[in-house]
Amino acid sequence: MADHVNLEHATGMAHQFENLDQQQDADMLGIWLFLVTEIMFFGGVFASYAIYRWFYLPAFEGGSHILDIRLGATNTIVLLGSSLTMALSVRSAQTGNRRATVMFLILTMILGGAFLGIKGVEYHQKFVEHIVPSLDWAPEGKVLAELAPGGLQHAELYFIFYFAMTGLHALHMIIGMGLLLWLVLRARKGAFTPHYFAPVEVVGLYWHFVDIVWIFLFPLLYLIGGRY
Amino acid sequence: MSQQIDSIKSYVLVFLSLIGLTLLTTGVAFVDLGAFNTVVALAIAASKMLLVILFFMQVRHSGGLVRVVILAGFFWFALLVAFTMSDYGTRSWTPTPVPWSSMAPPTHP
Amino acid sequence: MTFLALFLFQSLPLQPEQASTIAQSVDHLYYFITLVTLFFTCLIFFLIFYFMIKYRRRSPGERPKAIEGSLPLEIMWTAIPTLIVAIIFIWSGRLYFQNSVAPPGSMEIVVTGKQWMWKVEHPEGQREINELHVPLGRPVKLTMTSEDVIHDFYVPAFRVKKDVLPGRYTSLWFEPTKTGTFHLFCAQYCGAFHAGMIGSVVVMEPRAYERWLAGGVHGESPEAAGERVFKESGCSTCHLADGSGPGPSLNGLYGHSVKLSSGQTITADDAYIHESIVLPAAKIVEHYQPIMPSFQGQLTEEQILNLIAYVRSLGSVTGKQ
Amino acid sequence: MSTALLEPRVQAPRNYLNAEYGWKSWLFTLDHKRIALLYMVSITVFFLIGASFAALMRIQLLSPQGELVQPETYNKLFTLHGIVMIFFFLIPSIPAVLGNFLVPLMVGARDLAFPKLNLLSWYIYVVGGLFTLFAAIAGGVDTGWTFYTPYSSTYSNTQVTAVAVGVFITGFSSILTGLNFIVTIHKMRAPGLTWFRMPLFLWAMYATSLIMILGTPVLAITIFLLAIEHLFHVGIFSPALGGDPLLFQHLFWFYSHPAVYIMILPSMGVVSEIIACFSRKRIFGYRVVAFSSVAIAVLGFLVWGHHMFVTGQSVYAGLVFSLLSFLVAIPSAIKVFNWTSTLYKGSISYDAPMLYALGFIGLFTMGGLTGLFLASLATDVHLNGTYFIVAHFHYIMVGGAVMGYLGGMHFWWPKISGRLYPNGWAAFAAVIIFIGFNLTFFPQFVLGYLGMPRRYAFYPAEFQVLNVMSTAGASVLGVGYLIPLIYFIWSMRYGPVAPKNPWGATGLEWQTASPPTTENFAEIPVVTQEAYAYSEAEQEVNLG
Repeated sequence: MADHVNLEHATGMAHQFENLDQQQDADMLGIWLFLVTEIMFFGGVFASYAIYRWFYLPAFEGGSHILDIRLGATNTIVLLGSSLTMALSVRSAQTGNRRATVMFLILTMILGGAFLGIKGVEYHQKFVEHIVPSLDWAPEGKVLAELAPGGLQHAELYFIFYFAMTGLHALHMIIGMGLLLWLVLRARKGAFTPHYFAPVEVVGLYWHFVDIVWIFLFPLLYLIGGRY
Repeated sequence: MSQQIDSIKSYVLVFLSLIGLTLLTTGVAFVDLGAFNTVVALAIAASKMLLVILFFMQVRHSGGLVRVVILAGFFWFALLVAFTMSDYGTRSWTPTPVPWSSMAPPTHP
Repeated sequence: MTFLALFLFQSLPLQPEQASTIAQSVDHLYYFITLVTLFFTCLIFFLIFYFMIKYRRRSPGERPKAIEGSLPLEIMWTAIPTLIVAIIFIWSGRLYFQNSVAPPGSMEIVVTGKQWMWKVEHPEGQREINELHVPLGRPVKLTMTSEDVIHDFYVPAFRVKKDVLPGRYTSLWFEPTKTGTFHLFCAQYCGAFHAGMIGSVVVMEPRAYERWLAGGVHGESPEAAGERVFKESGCSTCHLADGSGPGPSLNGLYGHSVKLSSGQTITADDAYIHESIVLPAAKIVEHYQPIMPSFQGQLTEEQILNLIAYVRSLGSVTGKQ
Repeated sequence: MSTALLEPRVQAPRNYLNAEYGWKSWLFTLDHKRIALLYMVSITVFFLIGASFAALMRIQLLSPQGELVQPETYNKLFTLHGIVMIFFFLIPSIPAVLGNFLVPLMVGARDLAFPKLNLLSWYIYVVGGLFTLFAAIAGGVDTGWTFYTPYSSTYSNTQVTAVAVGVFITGFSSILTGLNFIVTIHKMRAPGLTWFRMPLFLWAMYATSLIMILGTPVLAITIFLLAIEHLFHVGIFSPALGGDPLLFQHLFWFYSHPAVYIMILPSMGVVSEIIACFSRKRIFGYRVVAFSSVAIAVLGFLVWGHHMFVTGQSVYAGLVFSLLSFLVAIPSAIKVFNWTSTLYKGSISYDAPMLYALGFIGLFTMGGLTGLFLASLATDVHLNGTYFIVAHFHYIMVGGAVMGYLGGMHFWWPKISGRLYPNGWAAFAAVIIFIGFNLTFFPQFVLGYLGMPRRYAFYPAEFQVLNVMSTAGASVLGVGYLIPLIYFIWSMRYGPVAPKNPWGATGLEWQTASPPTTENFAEIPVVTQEAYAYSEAEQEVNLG
């Protein structure tokens, strides 16, 4: 039993596995199964959104016209950029280039922070325009004119889903940032070798999944019915 | 797992095509295609997703089991949407109760 | 032992009364499925006991011959259950489909479920609480909605049941075949006195029904009728005279201006009051929450008109705005 | 259950129980066997809590006016009975206790794929449990375990949010357990252990884990949206803002119907193991039974609409869900026929596990067949929301899942604790439970057909006789459940030391010591035989 323990520290292989390949396969299958649970988790709220959008399209179109499409598009590009840097950090961990891994991880965190910053600006905008459901729902002026035709009640429903979906996504981003920080600390200590880089790959897959959720959120929330 | 290591160039290429698709979907939003807007937007989003899954998430190199797991995930999501829509979609097929005397029709189907 | 069983089953009804046209056919389907259940349960119990006795372990070292399985048997006990299940599905599907659509020319009655009571309104304006009088032999169609949570209109004797949802209409129909009083239950959990939300459906001879209908409430002034509806529908619980309740006060409202939460100011006229009853969330008075339930489908146009008459009469009362 | 109790009289060889002592060795263990025992203790606690709620309910229903408690309190009793029994006892019972203990042993591995994740699952389960217990103490919740809106989101002023958080957290415990099992079964099988040489318990755990992975997240998001609606009074599901209460029911039942298969499939796996061992025969039609587990798991996701036949769901959707609900009954029927045919020409012995397994087959058959009444549209209109439904799901849950759990506990107790329990008492308890169970729930079928609605704190007088019979049965059932608890605890101290393979069963878990060492196997075994190799020819090879 003792030799297994220091084997673990040396190569990072846990005692219940026979060899590193088996552990690597297990880790990959494990994270992909977790991502399937995340698909079903986000799936529930996407399905509800789809059904209410099918019921109340005019109100949802009104709500989506209020969102700032420029901020949405830049956010998408920022997040795609963070996906690129994440993929490059996994690649450099694979090739054993410790300095590049750390650099790309930090770059990913910076882009992630930028995304959350832009999101914060958008949320602030909603509070200023008083279109936060139940907390401060009193649309007026140009915003009211935009929302009124579809029915104020149903517009509030749109913003409930806007905050629920982007809020859930932002929460997953924050968790991702925490994981990236943990990775940076371990990478700096040289924990990852070309034979053992599973944690970087696992966090990478999680980060790409969060990016994919946004890839669908952006058109569904921001681009309903077109801006003509 | 993925022994082959893709070149940095391929990653950047994928990134640029993702940016292109994002600009495309934003641009298409300004064109009035009626109901088609949503279909196009979803198609572009799906292709961006495929790019990320196949290249960034290395599913191109990974084994069959991982692919089955991913397909199962999307298939089950489709089950949830399809069967829920089977209720909402067909609710108006049988004659909904004609409202008593001159009441307004119900707020939604 | 049999005497005891007989006594038990004498005093214990095993089946609710069959008092509607569809009760008979639903019960036939019920008997068929019961037979299927009894047959397979007895088959399995008998086989288990028989095998347990016949193949009990004779000696500790006994090693039975390996039996892999048999495809024909597997096919048989997949096909037969599928066949039986298909029969039940077709039989019950057709029955359900027929029962889901009310025959044309049925008597229309509006039922409103409200936390822990049933409010019934006949087309002639006759109103009842937790009671439903219907004539024998005529199909009756209920159009139902709820003022708060989900309830469920369930009459075991008629074998009919339908949830009553807030914000939309659901309907059920039945045609009584026996006079008498039958249980009415709420079969969807709806809060503290869910168990108390019961009543009875009284089926009467057509002539007796006409006499009952004629004896009802009629010949009332619109304001008085409006005031009665105002209390009966629970408006008085929120719209207090001094405005301290969850709803604004209606004294001195009619004809005067009202500031809405959206900043607009409008004058309170018939259209505003009608809309506030049917679609309350559309215009909210300043400093008030949009919690008023919609009365759509629960109040007849005649009653809304009576309510407006009543509110107009409050217009001249100088109370706190 | 402090380990001091386990001081064997003679110095026993090192095993996972006496490897370390002290509470730290239990609360920070990564050993799947110790985590299984942690789960066993916590779900027994929750079972006793849930059962006491049930006892209070049965006493309340003795009289038509129901004098024991106020209606509001009765509503809290049946809600908490439902929540505690389903989320904190039935769903974790076999997967978390027997599954955690046996999957690595049966697969021939030293531990599950992710031991730390396994311990995290137990802590998540306990945190969720504490939230729910806090909610129960701080006023309880009265929405029913189904949390139907708009009552739960707008009209109930009880601890809905606290319970929602509790159930939300506990959901992740079963997600992570499911993930652990799937990865272990896929990636860590011993050499030679092909898919069709695996014991059927592993097939059942694999199918159950599929449901846990694919279904539970939808419950998590539904409860999350409900908590938002309750907290912020927004109208996702309430009609005030145009929300549709039926959407909540669709999302809720998308998980909750597969959840009933999470509860019954593991018991089916246990029964397959027991029937094969005590009739010393390979399960009749091994592959068909294995595939039927997976078929139930997959078809289980397509049938949830039968809970909503009378809620104003569209007639056509009703027809679709009714047909699919009938089809999901077929694999269960196939399993019952295969179990029964395994007894044919076997050499059957009537040890306690076998009695529970045979009890399971009988009661599960009745439970499954009464499901036909509810899958068929016309009869469901009459029976929905009545005591017929209560009887149906108790026949499956209590008659099936709990009998399976007890059978499994009796079958593997020598392996878990290294001790034997008194066989006479165990057989007696099995008979008492069988009789008490039938006396409790069979009258409820008749009550349901007579039209007595469920969740009623008081009821019309004509239903009293059957309710009194049901309460009488409940007291017998209660006693029946206490007996195993007593002699299991007794056996840990005074029970005779168990041999490696007391029942002469096949399976890798029986090749380890009783109780096994922390690393399970000295070296990873190689599997050469088919599963359930009981017959003459295969015996020489088997060490048992």
